[in-house]
Amino acid sequence: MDLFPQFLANGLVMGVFYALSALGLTLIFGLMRVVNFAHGEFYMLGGVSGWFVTNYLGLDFFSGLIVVAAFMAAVGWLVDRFLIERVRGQGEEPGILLTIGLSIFLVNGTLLLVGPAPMKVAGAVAEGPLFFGPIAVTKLRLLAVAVGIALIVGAHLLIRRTRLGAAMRATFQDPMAASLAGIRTGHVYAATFALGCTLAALSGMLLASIYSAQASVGGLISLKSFVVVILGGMGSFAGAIAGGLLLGVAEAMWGGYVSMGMVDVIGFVLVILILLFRPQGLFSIRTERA
Amino acid sequence: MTATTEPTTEPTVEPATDRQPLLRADDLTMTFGGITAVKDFSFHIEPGEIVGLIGPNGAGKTTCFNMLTGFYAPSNGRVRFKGQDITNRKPHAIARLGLVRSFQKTNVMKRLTVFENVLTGHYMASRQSLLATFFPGEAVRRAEREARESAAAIVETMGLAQRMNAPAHLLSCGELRLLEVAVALAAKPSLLMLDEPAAGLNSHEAGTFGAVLKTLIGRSIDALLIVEHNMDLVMSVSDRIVVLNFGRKLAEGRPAEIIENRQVAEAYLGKAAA
Amino acid sequence: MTLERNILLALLAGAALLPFAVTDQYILHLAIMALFYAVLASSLNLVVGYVGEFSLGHTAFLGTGAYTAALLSTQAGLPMWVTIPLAGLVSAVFGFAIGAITLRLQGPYFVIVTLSFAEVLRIVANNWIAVTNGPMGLAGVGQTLFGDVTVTDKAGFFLIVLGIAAVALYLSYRFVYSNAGRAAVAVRENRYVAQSIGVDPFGTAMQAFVLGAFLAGLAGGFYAHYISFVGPEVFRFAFMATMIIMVLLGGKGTLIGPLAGAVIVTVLEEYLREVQELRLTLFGLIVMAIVLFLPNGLMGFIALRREQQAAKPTLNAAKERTV
Amino acid sequence: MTLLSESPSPSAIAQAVDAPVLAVEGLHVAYGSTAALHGVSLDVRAGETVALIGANGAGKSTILRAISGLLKARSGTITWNGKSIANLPADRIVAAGIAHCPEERHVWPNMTVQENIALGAYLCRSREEVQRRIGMAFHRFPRLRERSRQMAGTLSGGEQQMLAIARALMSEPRLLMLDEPSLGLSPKMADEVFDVVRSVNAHGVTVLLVEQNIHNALGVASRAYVVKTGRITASRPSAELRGDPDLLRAYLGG
Amino acid sequence: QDTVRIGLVQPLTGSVAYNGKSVVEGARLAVEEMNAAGGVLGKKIELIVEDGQCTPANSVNAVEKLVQKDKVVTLVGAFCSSATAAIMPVAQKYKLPLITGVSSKASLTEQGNPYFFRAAETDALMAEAFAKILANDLKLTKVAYIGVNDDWGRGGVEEFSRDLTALGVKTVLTEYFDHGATDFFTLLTKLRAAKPDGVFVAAETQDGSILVKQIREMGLDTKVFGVGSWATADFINLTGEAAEGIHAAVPYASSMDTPRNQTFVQKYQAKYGIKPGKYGAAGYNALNIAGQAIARAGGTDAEAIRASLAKTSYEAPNGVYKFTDKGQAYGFDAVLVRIEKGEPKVIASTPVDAPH
Ligand SMILES: Nc1ncnc2c1ncn2[C@@H]1O[C@H](COP(=O)(O)OP(=O)(O)OP(=O)(O)O)[C@@H](O)[C@H]1O
Ligand SMILES: Nc1ncnc2c1ncn2[C@@H]1O[C@H](COP(=O)(O)OP(=O)(O)OP(=O)(O)O)[C@@H](O)[C@H]1O
Ligand SMILES: [Mg+2]
Ligand SMILES: [Mg+2]
Repeated sequence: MDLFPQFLANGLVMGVFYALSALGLTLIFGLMRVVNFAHGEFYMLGGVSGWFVTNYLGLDFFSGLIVVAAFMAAVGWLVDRFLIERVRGQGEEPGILLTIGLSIFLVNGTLLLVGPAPMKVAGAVAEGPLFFGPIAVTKLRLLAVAVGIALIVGAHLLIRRTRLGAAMRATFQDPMAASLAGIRTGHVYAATFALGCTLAALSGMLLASIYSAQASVGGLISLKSFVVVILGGMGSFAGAIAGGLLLGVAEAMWGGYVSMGMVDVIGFVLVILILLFRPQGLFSIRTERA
Repeated sequence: MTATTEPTTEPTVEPATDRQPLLRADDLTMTFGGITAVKDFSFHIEPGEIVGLIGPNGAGKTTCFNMLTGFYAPSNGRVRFKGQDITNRKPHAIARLGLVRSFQKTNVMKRLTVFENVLTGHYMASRQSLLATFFPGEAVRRAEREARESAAAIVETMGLAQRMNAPAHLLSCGELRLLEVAVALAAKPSLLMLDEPAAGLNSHEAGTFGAVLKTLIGRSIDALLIVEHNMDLVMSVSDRIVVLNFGRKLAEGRPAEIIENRQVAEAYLGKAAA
Repeated sequence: MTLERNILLALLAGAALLPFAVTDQYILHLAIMALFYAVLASSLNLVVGYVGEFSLGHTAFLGTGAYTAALLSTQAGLPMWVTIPLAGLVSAVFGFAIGAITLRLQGPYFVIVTLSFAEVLRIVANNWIAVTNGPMGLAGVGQTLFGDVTVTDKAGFFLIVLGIAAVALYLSYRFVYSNAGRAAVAVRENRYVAQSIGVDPFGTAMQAFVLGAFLAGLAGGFYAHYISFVGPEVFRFAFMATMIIMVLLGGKGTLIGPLAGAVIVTVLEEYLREVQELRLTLFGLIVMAIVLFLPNGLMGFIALRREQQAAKPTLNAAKERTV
Repeated sequence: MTLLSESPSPSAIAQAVDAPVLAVEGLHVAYGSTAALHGVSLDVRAGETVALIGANGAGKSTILRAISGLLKARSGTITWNGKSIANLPADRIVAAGIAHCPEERHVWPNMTVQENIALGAYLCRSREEVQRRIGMAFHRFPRLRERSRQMAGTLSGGEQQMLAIARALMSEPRLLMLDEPSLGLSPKMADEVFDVVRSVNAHGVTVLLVEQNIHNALGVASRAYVVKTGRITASRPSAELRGDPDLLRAYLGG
Repeated sequence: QDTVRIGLVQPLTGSVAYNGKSVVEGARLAVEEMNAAGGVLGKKIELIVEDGQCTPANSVNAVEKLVQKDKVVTLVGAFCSSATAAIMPVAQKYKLPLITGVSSKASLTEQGNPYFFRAAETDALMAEAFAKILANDLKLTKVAYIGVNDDWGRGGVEEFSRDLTALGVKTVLTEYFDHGATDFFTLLTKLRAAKPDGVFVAAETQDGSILVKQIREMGLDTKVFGVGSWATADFINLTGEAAEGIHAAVPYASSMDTPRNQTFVQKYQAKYGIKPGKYGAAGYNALNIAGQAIARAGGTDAEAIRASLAKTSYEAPNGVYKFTDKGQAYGFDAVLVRIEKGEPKVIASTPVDAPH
C-alpha cells in the first residue's frame, strides 16, 4: 500500500494544528515583538479551562469555547495592563524574563490547582475514523482544521484589512507616531495581547479535545510555535500557515520515511537551514536601511 | 529632464598632476527592484579637498554614500580609494582603510556617555591582538591613555565639552548630530564623509560648525565629502560641488559656478536662487 | 572599573577561605552549585551583555562540555585536569561553528536559531546511542584530578570550581575592559556606527561568543565530574531559564551582576524548598516581581541609586533657581 | 506650487487674530530626573503662525511634546480653546484638533507610503473623506504619489520628511505643530513645504513652528518666541528680528 | 530527634510529576498506616518529600538537603533512572540506604552499590514473566513495538522483543517516540502498513492513553498490549471506549484479588478518591519496606538498616518482596490484565523470579 497520501494528510492536518497553536504567538511575538515564553501556558490554560467548563459547568463544547475565549481575553488584557505594560519600551530582555516568570507561575499554579494528571476534554463531535479512499482522519480533526483555517484567515483579515489592524501595526512600529495619529496605543497593546492570548487558548481547547489537556504541555507548544513563527517570518499570518504546513509535512515525511525518534529535530533543522539562506524568514521583507 | 555634465566646469577641477585621486568612483549604479536610485555616477576627490554633494530629495546622495562605504553593493560601477579597489568590500574593512562616514538618520550609541562614544570611536587606533587583550602590556596601556586624551580633545573641538559625561540619550537632536561627527573624527579618517551633519543646527550654529570643518582639513583629515541641504554651509566650506539629480550627475564645479547654474537652480535651489 | 575589579578580588579571596570555615556539606554543596552557575551566568553574560544578542542556546555549550568531559573520563579514563580544559576547548569549537551561522542573524531570529541548535544537540544526544548512550546517559564519570589524586570531598570540588570561576572572571574582565570589549558594546548599541568606525561586527561578536562558549564548556566539564552523571537534559531549556534569570536578575552587561544573580537564585531555589508544593509557583512570582521592581537587575538598581545620589544636589540647585 | 492659488485673503487672517486659542502657563517638564523646561509661558492666537527659535537643546521640541501630550507636565497649565489639555493622553489631544509632526520623522517603516498617509486620518471615520484627504496629500507632495507603494522605511531622508508632514496634515487639525519641517529637505522642497504651511494657515489653521532655518522661520511666522535653556527669553515680531541680525545672533548663540 | 525521618525524592513538577505524585500518595498512606500502628522504634515516622524534577542535578540537590539538613536515615527515590543513577553515588558516599520503587533500568543494580535496593520489577523480569503468556494466549505471530524514547521505554521494547522473538514471534516494526508527543498518526500509518497482529507499547498514562485512542481513531483493530501505568482508573478514563480489550502487563493492578490488596485499595480510595495504580503501590511498598527494615534494625544506624533491608521479606498487596544480593527485588506477583467495561480484569498472574 502506498503510504504517501496518508503521510501527506497527516502532515497537512498537523501543519494546520501547528499554525493554529502558533497563531497567538504570531500576534504577540511576531507583531508586538514580545518574546512570549508564556504562550504555551496560555495554550495550556485554554485546554485546562476547557476541561473545567465542559466537565464541571456541564457546558457543551462550543458554549465552552466561548466562555474560555472570554475568560482568556480578560486574562490577556490584565496580563498586559499590569505586567507587560510596565516593561514596554525597555528592550527585549525584561519581557523575556517576565514571561519566563509568568510561565513558571502559570504551570506550577495550575499544577497546584488541578494536579498533574492529563484531563479529558469532551470533543464537539464523535471520534470514530472517517475514510477517504485510503486516507483515515477523524471528524474531530476535520473540524479542528476548519476552525483553524477560519481563525487564521480571520486574523489575517483583521490585521490587513481593518482599522484596528492598521492601528496595531502602526503602534508596534512606532508607538509615539501612533499616539500622535490619535491611536490609543495602550488599548491597542492590551487588545492585541488579549487577542493573542485568546487565540492561544482557543487552539489549546480545540486540540485538547483531540489529545488531552495537561498542565505541563506548554513548553513543547512554545518551542514548536516559535519555530513556526520564525519560519513564516515574524508577524505574517500567511507565513505562519506556510511555516506550520512546512513543519507538519516535513515531520510527517521524516517520521514516515526515516525515523520517528528524531522527528522533533526536523523543525529546528528547517529553521537553521532557512535562516541560513533567508535571514528574514520565508515571508517577510527587510525595510531597514543605513 | 536629462542630466548632463557641465563640460565647462570640468577643466577647472581636473587634477593638475597625474597623481591618483584619493577616491574615485566610476559609473556607480544602484537599483532597488524597479527603482534606479543612482545611475552611472562618476566622481573623484583629491587630497586636501572639501567636496559638497548636493541634490534634490531622493536624488541618490545617501545611496551613493552607502555604496562608497560598503553598506550597499552597487549594481554596477567601481570605487577606488587610495589606489585600491574597494567595491564590494565590507563596511568595516573600508573604514579601516581610512574612509569613515556619518549617517543621515542619527546613529549614536545611546546608552554610552558622550565621552565613551568618542572613545569607542578610537577602535582602530587601539586594536590589539587577542593575546594582548587577555594579557595586556605597556603598549596596550599607552594606547589606551592616548585614546582617552584624544577623545577628550575631540569632544572639546566639537563643542560638546559640557556634555562630556552625559549619556547620549539625554542629548537633543542637534547635539546628537555633532556627536556623530565627533565619533567619526575619532576614527582618524583620511577621507571623512558627512551626511547632512548640520541638519538640526540653527543658522548660527551651522556657521560655527562650518568653520570647525575647515580647520580639520590637513590637520585631522585629508579630505571631506559633505552632503548638506544648508546652502550657506555647503557654499562656504566646499572647494568643489557635485550635484546629483534623479541619480545622475547634473553639474559639477566651484560653488560660485553652481550657484549660477540654471539647471541646478531649477531642480534644487528653487526660489532661493532667485 | 577598578571598583568592580577590587570587589571581585575581595570576593574571590573570601570564597577561597570558605571550605576551611564551613564544614556543613550541604552549604558547601550549595556554594559549589552557586559558583558553577556563576561561571555559566558569566559566560552567558558575555553573549547577552556584550554581543547584545539574546542567546537561548547557551545550553549547547554547557552540554557539549559536559558530554566531552564525561566521554573522555568514561571512555579514556582521563583525569579532570585534562578533561575540563578540553571540554572548554571543544565547546569553543562548537561555539565557533554555531556562531558562524547564528551571528549573521539578529533579534528574534538569533534568539530562536540559537535555541534550535541547543535542541538539535539535545535530540542528537538523546538518539545517538552509540556515543552518548542516549536517554540512559553517561553514568559513573570519574573524579580523578590528576595522577592518582581523586577528589572525594566537597571542599576539593569547591576549590576546583572556584579556580574555574577565577579564570572565567579574569578572562571576562580583561575582555570587557579592553578595546575589543568596547567594540562589542559598539556592535550591541549600534551596528551601523560600529561598522563605520572599523569594527567588524561579525568578528567581534564571534570573539565574545566563542569566549562565552569556552567558559560554558568549562562549567559543563566540571558539572559532569561533580554530578558524575550526564544525560541529554543538560541541553534542556530549564538550565537556560535558570541562566537567564541569573544574568538578568543580577544585571547584564556587568561582571558582578551574573555572579550575584547566580548566588541569589541558587540560595532562593533551595530556600523555597520550605514551602514545598508552592515552591515553583512562588519562584515564578518572585521572578516577575524582580522584573517589575528591578528592571535593570540588581546592578542596574545599584547604579541607579548611585546616580540619584550624585544627581540630587544639582536637582535641588535647579529647583532653587526656578522658585 | 499650485496651492498658491488658495492664497490668503488678508481680511480672513485679521478676523481670526484675536483671543489666544492656545495658552501655556508656567510649564515645567522633566525627562526622568532631569528638568528640561523651567516655567514656560506662551500663547498663540487663532489663525496665527508662531515660531519657536533657539539654540540646540534649548527645549523647543520639549515644548511641542508637552503640548501634544507626549510628555507629562510637572506643573503648569496648557489650555486649548479655553479647555485644559494638560496631561490628557496624546490621542485625546489629537482628537481635540492638535496635530504634531515630530522631530526625526517617525514614519512607520514597515508600512507603505499610502498606509502611512491614510493612518494620519485615523480618527476620521468616513472612508470618502479619508480618500479625499489622501488625494490632497498626494497633490501637495507629488513625489509621494510616485512612491505610494514603497515601504516608508526605504524612502530617502527628505522623502520621509515629506511623508511625516503629509501625515500630520491628514488629521486636518485646528492647530498644526511642526518640529523642524525643513530638516533634510532641499531648499526648493523647503520652500514648497512653507508654501503649504502658508496655505494651510490661510485656511484658518493655527501654526506653531520650530524651525532652525531662521530665514524660513521668520518668513512664515508673524511672531517668534526665543527659547533658551528651558525658558522663554523673548517674544518678538518676525519683522523686528529679521531687521536685527545682531539681536538674532545673541538669541541663537546658545 | 523525636521522629524517624525518611527522605523521598520524586518529580513533583515537570511532565512526569503526574506519576511522581502517585508515588508520594502511596508513600504517605504507608507512613500513615505505620504511624497508626505505633510507628517504628517507638517514634513516629516523618516523611520528608523533595522535588527532584527527574533531573540529575536537582535530585542531587534534593538528596544533599535531605541528608545534610533533615538528617534522614533512609532515602527513597528518584523516579527516572537517570536521576536515580545520579543520586546513587551520593547515597553511597553518605552511607545511607537508598530504595527505589520505580527506576527500572537494569544496570542500576549492577553497579555494586551496596546501599541501593530496587523494590521494582525490571523490564527483563517482566518480559521473562509474560512473554510466554502473550505469545501463547494471545496467539501472536507478528508484533510491532512502540516505546517512549527513554531508558525505560527502550528497555521495555528491547526485553520484550527479545523474549518474544525467542518464542518465534516476528518483529514487523520498532519505533520510539519522544515523551510528550501528542500526534501518532504518522507512526500509526506505518503500523497499519506493517499489518501486525499485536502491538506492544511501552508508555505511561499520558502518552499511552493518547496513543491507544489514536490507534482506534485510525481504524486499526490489532491487539494492543503493553507495559506502563495502564491498569489505572486515570488511564481508562482518558482513553475511554478505546481502552476496551487492551492488555497490560503490570506489577500491580487494583483488581488483584488478595485480601491484603483489597484493604490497600479500600484505604487508598478512601484517602484519595481514586483506585491506586502501579505508582501508588510502588510508593506504598517502598515506604513499608523501609519502615519495616528500620524496625528490624532496632535503631537508625545506617549500616544496620542496610543489613536488615537485605533480609527483607515484605508482604505487599501484590505478593512478597525479597531482595537479591545485588538489591534487586523478586518474589512479588505481576499480572496481565485486560480492560473490560472500564475495569482492569486480571487474566494471568505470575511471580517475578530472581534474575539469573
Ligand atoms: N531599499 C530601497 N528600496 C526602494 N527604493 C529605495 C531604497 N533605498 C532608497 N530608495 C530610493 O532611492 C532614492 C534615493 O534615495 P537616497 O536616500 O539616496 O536619496 P538622497 O539623495 O539621500 O535624498 P535626501 O536628500 O532626501 O536624503 C529615493 O527615491 C529612495 O526612495
Ligand atoms: N528623551 C530625552 N531624555 C532625556 N533628556 C532629553 C530628552 N530629549 C531631550 N532631552 C533634554 O532636554 C533638553 C531640551 O531638548 P529639546 O529636544 O527640547 O531641545 P531642542 O531645543 O529641540 O534642540 P534641537 O534644536 O537640538 O532639537 C536638552 O537639554 C536635552 O538634553
Ligand atoms: Mg539622504
Ligand atoms: Mg528639537
